[in-house]
Amino acid sequence: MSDQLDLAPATDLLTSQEYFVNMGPQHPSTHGVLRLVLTIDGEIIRKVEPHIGYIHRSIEKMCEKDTYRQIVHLTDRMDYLSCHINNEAVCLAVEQALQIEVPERVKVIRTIIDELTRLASHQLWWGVMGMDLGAITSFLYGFRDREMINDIFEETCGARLTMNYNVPGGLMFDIHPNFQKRTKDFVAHFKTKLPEYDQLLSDNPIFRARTEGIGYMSKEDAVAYGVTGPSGRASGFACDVRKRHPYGMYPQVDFKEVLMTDGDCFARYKARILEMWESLRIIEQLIDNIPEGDFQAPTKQVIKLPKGEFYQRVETARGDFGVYIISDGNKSPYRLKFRSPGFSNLFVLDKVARGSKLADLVAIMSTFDYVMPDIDR
Amino acid sequence: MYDFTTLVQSIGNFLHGQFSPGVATALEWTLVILVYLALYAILGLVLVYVERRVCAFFQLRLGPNRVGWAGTAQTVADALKLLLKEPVTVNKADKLLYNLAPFIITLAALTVISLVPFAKGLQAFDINIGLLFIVAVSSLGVVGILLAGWSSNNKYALIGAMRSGAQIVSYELSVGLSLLTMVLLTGTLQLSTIIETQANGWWIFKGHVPAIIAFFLYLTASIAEINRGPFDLPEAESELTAGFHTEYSGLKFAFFFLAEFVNMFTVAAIATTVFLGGWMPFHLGDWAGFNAVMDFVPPILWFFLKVSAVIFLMMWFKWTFPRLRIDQLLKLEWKYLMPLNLMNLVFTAILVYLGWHG
Amino acid sequence: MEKIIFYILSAVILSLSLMSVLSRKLLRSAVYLFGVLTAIAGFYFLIGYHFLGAVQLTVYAGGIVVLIIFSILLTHDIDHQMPTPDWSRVAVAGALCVAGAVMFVQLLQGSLFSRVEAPEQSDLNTVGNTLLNPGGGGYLLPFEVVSILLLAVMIGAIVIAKQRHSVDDSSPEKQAP
Amino acid sequence: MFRAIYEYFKEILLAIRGLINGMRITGKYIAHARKEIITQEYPDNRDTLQMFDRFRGEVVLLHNENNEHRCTGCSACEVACPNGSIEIIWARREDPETGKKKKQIETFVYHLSMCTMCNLCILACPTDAIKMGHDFEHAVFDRSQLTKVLNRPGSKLEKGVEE
Repeated sequence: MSDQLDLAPATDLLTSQEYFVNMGPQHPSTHGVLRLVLTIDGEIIRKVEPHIGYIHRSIEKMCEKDTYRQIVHLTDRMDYLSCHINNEAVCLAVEQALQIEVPERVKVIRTIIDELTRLASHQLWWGVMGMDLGAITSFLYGFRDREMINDIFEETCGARLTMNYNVPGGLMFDIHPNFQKRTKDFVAHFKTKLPEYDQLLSDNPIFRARTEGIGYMSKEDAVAYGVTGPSGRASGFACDVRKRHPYGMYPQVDFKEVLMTDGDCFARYKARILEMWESLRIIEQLIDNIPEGDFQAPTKQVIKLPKGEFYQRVETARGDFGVYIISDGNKSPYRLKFRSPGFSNLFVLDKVARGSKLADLVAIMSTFDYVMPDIDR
Repeated sequence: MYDFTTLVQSIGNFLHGQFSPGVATALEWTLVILVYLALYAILGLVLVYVERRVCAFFQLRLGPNRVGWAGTAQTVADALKLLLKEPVTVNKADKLLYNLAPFIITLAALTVISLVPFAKGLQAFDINIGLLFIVAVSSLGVVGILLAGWSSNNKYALIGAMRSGAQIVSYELSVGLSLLTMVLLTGTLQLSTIIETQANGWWIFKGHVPAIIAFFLYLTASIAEINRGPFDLPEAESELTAGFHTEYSGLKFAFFFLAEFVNMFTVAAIATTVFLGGWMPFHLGDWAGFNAVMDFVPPILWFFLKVSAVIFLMMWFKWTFPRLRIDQLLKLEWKYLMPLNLMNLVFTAILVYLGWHG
Repeated sequence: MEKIIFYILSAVILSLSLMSVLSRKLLRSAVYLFGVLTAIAGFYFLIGYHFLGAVQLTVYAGGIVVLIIFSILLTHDIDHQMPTPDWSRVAVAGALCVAGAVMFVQLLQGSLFSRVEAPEQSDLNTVGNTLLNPGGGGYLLPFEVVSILLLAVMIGAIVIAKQRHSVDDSSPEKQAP
Repeated sequence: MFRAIYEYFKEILLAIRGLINGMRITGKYIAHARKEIITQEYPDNRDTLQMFDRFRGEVVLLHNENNEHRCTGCSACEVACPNGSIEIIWARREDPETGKKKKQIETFVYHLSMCTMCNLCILACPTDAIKMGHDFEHAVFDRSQLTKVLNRPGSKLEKGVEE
């Protein structure tokens, strides 16, 4: 940690050839309104200081005045690419507090949509990753496949991005009759397209040169900074909440926790690609076996949590997402804290990016897959 | 075979008949300048449209398809928009250099197309060192880029300019060497003569393996020299927003934009001239009937067909590959392109010495 | 016609070289120099020495000036304007210049210029044959000497660059996992 | 020595193979460009554009052909809304038929600018008076136009809703 506190006097900077560059808040590759103050020597990055807060909307504070039903839709607006998983975190926390046992059907549907969300998020990430490295075509290919998932979401949940499909105790509506067919179609389609992803980018020598050995993060760093999700697992940090603290249908389905040891950009890239295969496997196992039953457990109209503290973790597309609720027995939480994966993943950037080139920073940021609203909340 | 020499000469004779020699020469020059300026603008507009359309099809999109027939007037509309835009100048920018930079780039691009032989006799400036002159003039554009980057008073622009400087200075070598390989085969630097030597077959066919290698080396190096993807580091949008022309707007930006696309045309045109037989039609051995049909297609069409093919190849490269990093770019040049080029050159020299060429 | 171009080019060269010397901004000087060298290339084209013109453009305008500009961009404080020199210095320099000019004009008037009607076309074959001719009138020896010199310079540059690299590069490379 | 040279050329050839691999993908798509195009020509296909049933575009108050709605003014949606985008102004007015004073809505104000389309109001409505409309073209020139009154002028409560 000592090298984080860079207390070098300002004169030191003036004598060497270092200069500052403000990357952001408006910049094509900061994926939102992130501002990075870079100290650069030529093109070599000496220091990265992330400045956040440009889209802070005080969601946690807003939660304190909302009822538990209303809180759910706010989490859509955090990590909008894994909104369903975020929703589920709040719902699971409430269900855990109220000790509601949700029907099996709800669990299965939630898990399927979780994995679809993860796929959609990774598809968008894949497209954007290519675009950040200059292969703009991959962006459109990623979006083409994501569009199918979005159609599934729109038909079943009523929205493409901010779905708000979960409610405490179950789901908002039952799945649409077309849901299973569409999902199966998508899985079949995407199984043919995912190898193309590899063919277009992973096999490309330029892409390999841009990612292999770039932005190395050790397992120790990943643990120390709390880097979770595919980024952490690419460094060998076994942190998959679906395996460590299972929820939903995950204990029952067979899937592998993707673990890599390289810890460089390519490992993070590959981890996500492999995770997409795993997600497809999970969906395939569940989609034919959606049990009949209710789509909601009976809940009171006004939900009041018992006094106490409740914590629920889920695995979003970016990593370990936690909801921590302190309840004083009222219909809104006394305090609510979100542990968002993007926040920890962002602040390891300085450690990882030092000494690499300016162009590498873009690749590194891309492989950490930042979603700014998740970080700012 | 169509020949434009007589047409061009008759225009010249007509002018000289009507006016005194000095005025006639001046008129001739003005005519040539106007034609080339128009060509420059039209080439730019057409290429921008083609690029957008082709890139859209690569990306499963439609591309511009509203303004005019199938969107053909889209670039005209865009050009008008750029003309009407307010020319924003950065505070503390070095005004003189800031305004000079687009002109240097345009001048370099414009000078190079004056050497391109579009068809027999349709060439403005046919000097005996044509290829050398092209290499010389195309190296001037970098000054414009460097000045633009520096005078914008913007760090991104400066980084872009620095990248561009390193890139162009090193890739010039490969461009020159790969063209030199072909000069060994053709035995001349004059563009019109180079085409004449290909009357019995294009160099890429009759030049054996070295010509093919040289073709791809030339294509790679020259794409890098004109800052086009995947070598578009000076304007890498994901890193440097827009690189050296970050601070340019309106007409001045349009100059950079046009020059970029016209450079693309020039590269394709030179590749066509040197490797693909220029305006020579495609002949297949002794098939007289087939050859006659090929001869029927006007040479200027042949030229533009070949150029479009090369441009399409360049677009295919750009819309498939990720961008390189600056050190990888230089490594590519010094570790791969240069040694390969030198090997190829020696190989070709042996070939020529043994008399196995053409 | 050629006369007009000649005078235009001369005026451009004269004024730009003056501006290049007198400008107090470093980069502008380099740009004016670029103009001067390009205009000189124009002269060569005017008298039909195409090869020389192209070489002038590649080597001087496209090569050396680009390198100069490039290295100026690498230096610190390029915004920095050079200080205005003292009047005494300006006076001395001016006097020296005038003296030099007078001497130059004197010499010019004293020398006998033979007028060439039509300059012979410098064909590339002639250039090549002359340059690489080992026999009489050829320049093979100087050519080779120059190449050895350039090789030595290149090796020296690489050695210097390498040394600095090993000392300066403290950037953390990929550590072993 | 020879090994290094072999490696050098192998590297080049492998790189070229990787590049061609990528170009085969894009080449495949441009060859079938007409079939594979995924974008829609949006304003042109407005007539044929069919939104999914559950698509949430805006809140609408349903009216039948007699200009009657089913909103009793119970304000359940107003309470359920997390953003305060629904305001119901109601009054007790005399029913012309029975002569009894009854709660009736005067205006059902809907602030589209604040709405996050979370669907909670629709879930909360006991009489199914409101639902999510499919209109998604919400752009207007003035922010005030985003505040809408959902009940039509002169509309009244449908009979039999309150029982």
